[in-house]
Amino acid sequence: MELRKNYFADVRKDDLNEIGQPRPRSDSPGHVTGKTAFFADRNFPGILHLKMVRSPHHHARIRSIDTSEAEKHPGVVKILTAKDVPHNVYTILILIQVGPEDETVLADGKVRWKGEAVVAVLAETERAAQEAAAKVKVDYEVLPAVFDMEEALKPGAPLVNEYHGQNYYLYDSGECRKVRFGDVEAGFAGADHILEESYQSSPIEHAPTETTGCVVAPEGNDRFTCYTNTQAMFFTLDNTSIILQMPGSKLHFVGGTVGGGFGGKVDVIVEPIAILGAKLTGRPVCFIYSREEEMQISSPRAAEKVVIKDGVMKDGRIVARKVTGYTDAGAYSRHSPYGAQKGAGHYPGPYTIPNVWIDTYCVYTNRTPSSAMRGFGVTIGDFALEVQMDKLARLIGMDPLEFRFINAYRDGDMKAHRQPTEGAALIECMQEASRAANWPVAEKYMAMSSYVKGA
Amino acid sequence: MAKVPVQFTLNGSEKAEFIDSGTTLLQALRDKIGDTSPKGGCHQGTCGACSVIIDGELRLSCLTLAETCDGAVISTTSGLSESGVLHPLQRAFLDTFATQCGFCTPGMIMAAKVLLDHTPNPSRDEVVEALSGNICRCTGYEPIIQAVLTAARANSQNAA
Amino acid sequence: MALALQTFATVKDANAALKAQGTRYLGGGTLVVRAANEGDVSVSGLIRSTEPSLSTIAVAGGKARVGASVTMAAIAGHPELGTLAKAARAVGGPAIRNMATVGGNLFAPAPYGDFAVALLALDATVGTDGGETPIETFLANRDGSRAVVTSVSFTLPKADSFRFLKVSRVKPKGVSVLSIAGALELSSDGTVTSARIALGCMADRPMRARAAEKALIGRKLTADGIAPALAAAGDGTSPITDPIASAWYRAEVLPVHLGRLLLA
Amino acid sequence: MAIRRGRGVAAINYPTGMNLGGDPTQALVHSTPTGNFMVTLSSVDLGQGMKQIMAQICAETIGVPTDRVVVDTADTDTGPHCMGTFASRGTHRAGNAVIQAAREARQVMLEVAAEELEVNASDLETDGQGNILVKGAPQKSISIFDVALSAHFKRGRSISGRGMFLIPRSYPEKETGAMKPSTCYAHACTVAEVEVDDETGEVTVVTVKNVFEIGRALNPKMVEQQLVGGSWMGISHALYETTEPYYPNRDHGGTDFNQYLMPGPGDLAETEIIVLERPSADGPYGAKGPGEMCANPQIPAVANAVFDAVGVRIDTLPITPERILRALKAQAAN
Repeated sequence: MELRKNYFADVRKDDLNEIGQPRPRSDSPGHVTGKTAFFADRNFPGILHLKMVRSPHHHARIRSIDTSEAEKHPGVVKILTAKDVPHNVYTILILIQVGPEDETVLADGKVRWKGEAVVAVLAETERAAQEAAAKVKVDYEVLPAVFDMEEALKPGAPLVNEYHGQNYYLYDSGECRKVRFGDVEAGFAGADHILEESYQSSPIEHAPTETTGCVVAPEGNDRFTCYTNTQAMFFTLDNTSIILQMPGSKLHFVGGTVGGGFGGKVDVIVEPIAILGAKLTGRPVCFIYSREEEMQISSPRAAEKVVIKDGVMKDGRIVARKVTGYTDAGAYSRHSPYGAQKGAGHYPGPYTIPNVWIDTYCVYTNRTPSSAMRGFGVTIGDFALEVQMDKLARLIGMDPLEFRFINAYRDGDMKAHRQPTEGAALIECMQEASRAANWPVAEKYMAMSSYVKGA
Repeated sequence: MAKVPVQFTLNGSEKAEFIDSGTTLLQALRDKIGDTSPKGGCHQGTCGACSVIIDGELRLSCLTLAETCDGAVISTTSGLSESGVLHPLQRAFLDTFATQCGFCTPGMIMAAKVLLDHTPNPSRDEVVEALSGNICRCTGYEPIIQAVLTAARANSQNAA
Repeated sequence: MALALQTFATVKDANAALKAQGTRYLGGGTLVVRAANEGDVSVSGLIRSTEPSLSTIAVAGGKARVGASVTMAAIAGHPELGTLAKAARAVGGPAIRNMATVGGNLFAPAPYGDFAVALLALDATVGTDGGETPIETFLANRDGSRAVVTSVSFTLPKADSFRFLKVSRVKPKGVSVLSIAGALELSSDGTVTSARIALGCMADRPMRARAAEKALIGRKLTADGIAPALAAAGDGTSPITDPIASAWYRAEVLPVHLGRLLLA
Repeated sequence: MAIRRGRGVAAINYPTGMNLGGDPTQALVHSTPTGNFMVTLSSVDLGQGMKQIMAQICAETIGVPTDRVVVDTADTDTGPHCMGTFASRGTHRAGNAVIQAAREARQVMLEVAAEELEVNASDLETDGQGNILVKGAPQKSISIFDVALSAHFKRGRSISGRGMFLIPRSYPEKETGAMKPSTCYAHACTVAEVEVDDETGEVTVVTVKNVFEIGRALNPKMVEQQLVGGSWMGISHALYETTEPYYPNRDHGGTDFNQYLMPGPGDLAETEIIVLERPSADGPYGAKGPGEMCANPQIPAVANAVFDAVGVRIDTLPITPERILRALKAQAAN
């Protein structure tokens, strides 16, 4: 890695003692000696193992659940169903007033995705829990499922989530988050070329080497210590408090040393049910996702579809951009309504465009609920935007890098969401990339600056 | 359920345990003996975080039944540093900033140790091959490869 | 039923124990222990045998007998099995190769089982206490096979007559898009006189590419010479679709990779 | 068969922190009797190095070496609230809270030192090595060790401070979408060079040159870790990863690290990382959040390079050999 100190030297102090110094990491000696304590390295005598009975169907009504055989299985200590969960219908962003509550901790009457948790089995050994889970009988009436976002948005599509009443999230702005800036139709009308293209992704897993999980130990005083690899301690504690209808003062979360997160450990999934198990049995409980659960049950990055329509001039100026983004939330909201909205704030990308129209939708389908991941709401949008930029440049016969200089935002430029640009550095990144990659651009672009002229 | 006796040498000390038949070596090490340096990243044999050295060979402790290790000599990362002095591999992982979350690190170090035990001056390709059964999601592998090459150089300088 | 392991000194006793319901033979553990870890509760009894012959490699008179418990690493490192080293190294990473056995590889479902592909091209025989079975027959019937596999035997190929290729997305260790093994004999002028080609991932288990084999006889290993074989490579295949690749993709690139292997 | 080469570029920006704000983080700082400093948080270290960076920020602000600072984090019985480690917010939000807490603690420390040295606190400065000096008269000094002892056992002062950082929540206007997502953006530009096998559709990323502007590299080696790993993940997203390879069909989802594809150690592109620093107005020592955006620009850069190499556009992620081969066959058919 090279630090190029020549850029922005006038606005930076480089004489600090500790900041800017490559100090060794204080946690690394623990890592290389195997002494760092991850949550699963806590072991307690008499610990129970929690295994989940999951839906084999994408969408089904639950006619009945019979746990009688499983309860008799040797080693089984407790079996939990929806009725055992005090506040079974929840949504994690309720803490920041993003509702409605739309997800069940344990399925109640219906499953909406293949892999949804239905019954929790707590047993003396992992094997006993697995064996008992195989004995739980759930009678399902399979319902039609919808997997494609466009199908889901059509009238008459199977309704994925009754708590929403339609297969999209209803924002205060309506069926999508909107950004309106300038007059996009006028922009298209005056453009030399129009290019409308569609981009698509499929779900992506965080795949941390350490799977999601927690170990819960009763403290003996009606408090519970939960060793967890959550990415957000109080977010998890406060949601657990709601789900279990338990004062937060009864909950003690210990974490902060996590074997990779990448956004995959911000859902509140394992802790509430494990703490409930510990509360009802009085025993320590561990609930650790198997690798298969981490891959297919834990929330992935949402699949997205992004449609971009641009009006561009022969001289390289983009004069109008319309973006329609669709985020595949799967069966439940989790963080997806926020991610779709984040996309609306991000488009049209780091470019100054006078006429912008953005609609971002959060769509429900019968698949594993998606949630946050590194680059949440932006990563797939950037793929779409930057491939579109390449196509536009080629359309007008311009060098793709030079084309970006023409449109790059600079300090003071008004963004589509009506905030002036501050602290821009796109131009300088491109100038340095031009040098590093030996991709020459015209001298006038190398002379540009992100600073406001004359400021 | 009948318990099965198993005895082996772990990092130079004798261990004798009664375990449930069918217990994996990973479970025995972590839950019975208390050596939590091998990590359970997949229990499928696909991530390498549980790697240990058994009788000089790299093995996955998640797929090895403990009772098949009777009489074996087992090494784990927790036994690598002697009297608080880091092994050259551990030192190199620190110096090259080759750890991020640290979850894959003990397994990576085991895989690297077996390589250097047999091939003190490995090529880059040999390092890549040696680490190929171990997943890292944070680093992009390059710093880990550099750590192993650095340790090999340090070893050869010490030997010289 | 909790999982329990029983160890027997002889294959005979292990075979007797395998008659009990819910039992399965434990080789290197890469398939069986994994299944147990993942919650397959159908198996509660693991059976293994420590009979020494299971772990020996015997090479004599141009023939090899490899015990079923011999690991991929042992094959890859054996001085007289050098022609097979590439195929043995195609299995897993170093730790898996120290565990995965020849016997186990015969049961590995596609996209696994790359070494069995090599054995199929060598026309190996699979030994049990009941005798020797041609590998092709063995693979066809493996789902119902209960007897402990004790060995595989094959005629050692000449160094230049055996070729192996594994195509994977992830390097150096990834599971197969497909694998190809070829045992070819050429006359002094380079004409193919005999050919056995085995394919991995082109069905649920390793299979022979008989049409391609036939099309090679009497031809030379040139672009023109192998063209009929490449055209016939997909005959009779039903490639798997899995997270690695679709059946369509496997079928499309099979002739490409077969061509590269034959011309290499 | 032909191996065809191409290159592509992409440029991006990325907001720091929850993009509509409303995501507070608190920190507490106190000294021990011998002048070591404890930072108490509930922030989570995912492996990116939160603990180390908070120690360096506290050390810089107090004026002691980093090894005099201990970070105790993520115990809800002791650590004050943090919204969490996500949205590239850890360093920015928690760092600001630590600075505020450390400044308050530093002020008490200087006041105690001033009493000991019989000068005004405003006349004092720290040397970064653990000493407090009188400005312009450095021979008149006292060690922080002695100041802490004095505060604890002689003067009854708590050398401690509280920090809280909150960017107020912004609510988007319904019709126009006017909102204040972030004032602090990181930037990047990536050029990727690929080779495409036009008979199999296989892509090899030969080189990737990344330029990142991240505000301030608080610890350059740790920044490098994150950027190198992020660049790898970006390439991985571009070419390999998905839990649903046949989306929207739900079949054949991978369940292990063999089936869930990511580049192995034998697939690494020659990777170059260049860092620019334009300090942000509201970041701790100018830092922005580089953790997420560093994995974004490689994806379109690789996509554009594939087009440059073989002339087909793959607008669906991941850009698999199969998608490329299908497109090449369609191209040939036309």
